[in-house]
Amino acid sequence: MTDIHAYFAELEDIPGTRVYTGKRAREGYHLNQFAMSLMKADNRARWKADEAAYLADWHLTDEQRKAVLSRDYNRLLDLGGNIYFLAKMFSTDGLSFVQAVSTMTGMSVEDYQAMMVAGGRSAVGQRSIRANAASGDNKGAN
Amino acid sequence: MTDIHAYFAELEDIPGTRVYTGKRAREGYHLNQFAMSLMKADNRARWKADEAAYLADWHLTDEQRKAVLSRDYNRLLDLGGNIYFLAKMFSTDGLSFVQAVSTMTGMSVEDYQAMMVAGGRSAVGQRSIRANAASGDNKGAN
Amino acid sequence: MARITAGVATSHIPALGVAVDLGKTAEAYWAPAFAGYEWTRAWQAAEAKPDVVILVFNDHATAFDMKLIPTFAIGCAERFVPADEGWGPRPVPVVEGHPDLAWHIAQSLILDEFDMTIINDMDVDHGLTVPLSMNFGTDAAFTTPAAWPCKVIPLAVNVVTFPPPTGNRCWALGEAVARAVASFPEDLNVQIWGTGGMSHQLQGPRAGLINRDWDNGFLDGLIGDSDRLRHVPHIEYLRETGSEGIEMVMWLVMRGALGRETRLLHRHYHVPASNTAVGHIVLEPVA
Amino acid sequence: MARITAGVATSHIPALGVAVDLGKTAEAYWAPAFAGYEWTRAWQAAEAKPDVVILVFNDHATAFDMKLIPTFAIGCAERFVPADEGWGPRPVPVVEGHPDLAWHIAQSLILDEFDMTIINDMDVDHGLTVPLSMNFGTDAAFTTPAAWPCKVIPLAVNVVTFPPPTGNRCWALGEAVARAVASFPEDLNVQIWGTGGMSHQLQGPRAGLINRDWDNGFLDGLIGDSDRLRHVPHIEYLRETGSEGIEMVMWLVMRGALGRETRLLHRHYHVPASNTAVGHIVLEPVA
Ligand SMILES: [Fe+3]
Ligand SMILES: [Fe+3]
Repeated sequence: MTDIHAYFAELEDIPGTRVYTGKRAREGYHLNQFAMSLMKADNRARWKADEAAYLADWHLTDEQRKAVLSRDYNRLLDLGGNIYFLAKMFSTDGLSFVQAVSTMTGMSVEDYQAMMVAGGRSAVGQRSIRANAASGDNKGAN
Repeated sequence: MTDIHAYFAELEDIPGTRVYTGKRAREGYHLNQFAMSLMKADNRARWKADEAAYLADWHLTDEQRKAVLSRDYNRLLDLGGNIYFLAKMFSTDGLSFVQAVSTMTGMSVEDYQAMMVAGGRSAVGQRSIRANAASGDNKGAN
Repeated sequence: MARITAGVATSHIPALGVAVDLGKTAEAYWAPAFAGYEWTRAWQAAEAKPDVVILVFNDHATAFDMKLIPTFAIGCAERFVPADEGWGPRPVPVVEGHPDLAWHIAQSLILDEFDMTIINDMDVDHGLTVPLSMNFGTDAAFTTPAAWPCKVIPLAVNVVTFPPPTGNRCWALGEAVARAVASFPEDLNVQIWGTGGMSHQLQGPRAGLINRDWDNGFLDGLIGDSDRLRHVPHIEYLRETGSEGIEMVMWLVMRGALGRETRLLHRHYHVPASNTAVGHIVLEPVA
Repeated sequence: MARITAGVATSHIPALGVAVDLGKTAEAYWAPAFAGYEWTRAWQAAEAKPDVVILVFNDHATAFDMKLIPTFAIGCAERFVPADEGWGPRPVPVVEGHPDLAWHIAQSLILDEFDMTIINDMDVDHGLTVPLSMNFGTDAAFTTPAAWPCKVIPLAVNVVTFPPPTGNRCWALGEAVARAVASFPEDLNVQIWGTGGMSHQLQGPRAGLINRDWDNGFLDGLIGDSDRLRHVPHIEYLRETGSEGIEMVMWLVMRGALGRETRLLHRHYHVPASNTAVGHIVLEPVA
């Protein structure tokens, strides 16, 4: 069978990517459950009225709370957020997936959309942090 | 692999026993979900205040409704009830498992308890409806 | 006897559903994505006419939150209501189940040593309803029909929390589904659909990744008698097609159910739809 | 490295929990049932001292209703609260989980092609708390300790809606759990418990069935290097030990996790407790 340690080590070797492993799911449990609560219209209304007050009901870490309030999605991924759960947040803000996702890439929405129309981001140089380091190619590392 | 048709046919061959198959689970879905609702104190209070009114909220068949109101547990097993769900009903009535179970055997609680202390019901003649029929032994058939 | 007559795979991109629901399928941006489904819609309506579709999909934090994560869950309910994913449910028909066949498959799979979760109540998200929109209806505007033309058995696979089931396990599940269908006594025309994919990454600095070559190689691998896709490790999907490209393991359930060899009926690939590559293939089993 | 040091099996009869909670364990009716656990309690406290127990049990329409029926579910939460089964929760400590090991096992099992449901929030019923009451505590009155002396990973098996997993699948799950534990880097003393059974039927005219010979043959079969129990079909449990005797398939998860051969440390059998035969065995793996 698969060596579980090797399996999870490899998942951390992809540039610019946070695979939603059990470790992240644990860290992000309350964060994702908070986001899920925004599926209900009543909760969305309370959230929009006073975000900080709404968050007080949820066991988030201070870092998670700060990243939620500032809509720092890359940071939220680092802190255990999963994109399908975080989507409840940016949908409530009226953002599409393209708009929200582009904020994580450091590109403007327009540039990101132009990249997609041109065929998307190439996998070249984006497959492995280790391989990039070995070849001296740092593009997209981490 | 197991022949599924033979597997389920055999489950129907045990005297005095209703195995909780998918078929029964479908038939008893709302019945069992109704019983489950009695896990909550508020629901128990409403149920005790007016059983028929409480049942009106649940999609039971007329036969199920009648068997619930008359506490006919063998009939409820025939109509898709599962004993762990039905237990919410008899617990709400203040009956123990021994008391409720004895009502299904046609024995008094005292006789049933005496049987258990004496070592319980023997499996002899209780294993197979078909085998009993073949041997002319009808004891406990069906 | 019930029999699996065809396999369909398709992306289940939510934006495609939105384009259908807002009547935008003919717009320049969307038209090429939808064009590739015209053959399929005509074939479904005129020729294929399934009685039941076993629809392999994943829930996207809709019916399941983080309290409970089933690896394989099969929907045995009478009906499944399109979910409110946060902006109201899609204006599409309720999905009618086939509880007789669904329970039969669930029970067969458990006897066949698959550790299924049985679901009797579930709202279904875009992962399930968008493929229905792409396959059914006959007019050029992709108008949603008043009712779906067949019953649907949802088969939900966890591809969100790692690890998802292995490709081998998905393929084996498909094989077991085919055995289960074959032992159902009623005469039913059953299709199996795999959904999700192709290349896409919705998160992080690498978002927007698309790998046209890999995706097309994957489509190639579904055709004929090769089983090489069965052994593709998760890490390869992630590196080559993006973190959400892992959804393609669900296509292997479909492929496994078609047996030793498949024949290609139709194929379509387009980039982009929103963040994603659109892939679609229609296969039939070679007896 | 974590290692499985012992296997314990025991009935999880709710009435035994009630006897503990009401201080009736010394009454004439109950004393012989409890007597057989005295050896185990002394051994657990003085010698065995597990860090973690993987506790295989079934939910009895408590945490799960008919909406969702997982075949195998593993509890990965920080803690599990004793459930209110309709007459208030048992007055026993909260059950502390071991999320690190639980997630590790869950993920290993999925990679090993078991289709686990991961649970992050679950109240636990008598199926889980009664075995804790029977194993832990040191005084003759079976007083419940202020806290359970170890962490617990609940592993819930569906044995209510047919079909449950096959005996072979349960045994194989145990083997896979052992592999998963062996690959956990921390040094932990882990036990695995199988619960439920023995003979009992709680429903219908045949209720009250007890089969002392079959039960004792089953206990015999757990000892040594035989794997004959692996292949006992469901129908045999039902015919011979009553409709609820099927719970014994959960003991096979424990047996499978102990490897090729076991050695008997302790054994106990008593009839009746309420409607049920009480069975209990303590085994260790033979390296
Ligand atoms: Fe998806
Ligand atoms: Fe039990």
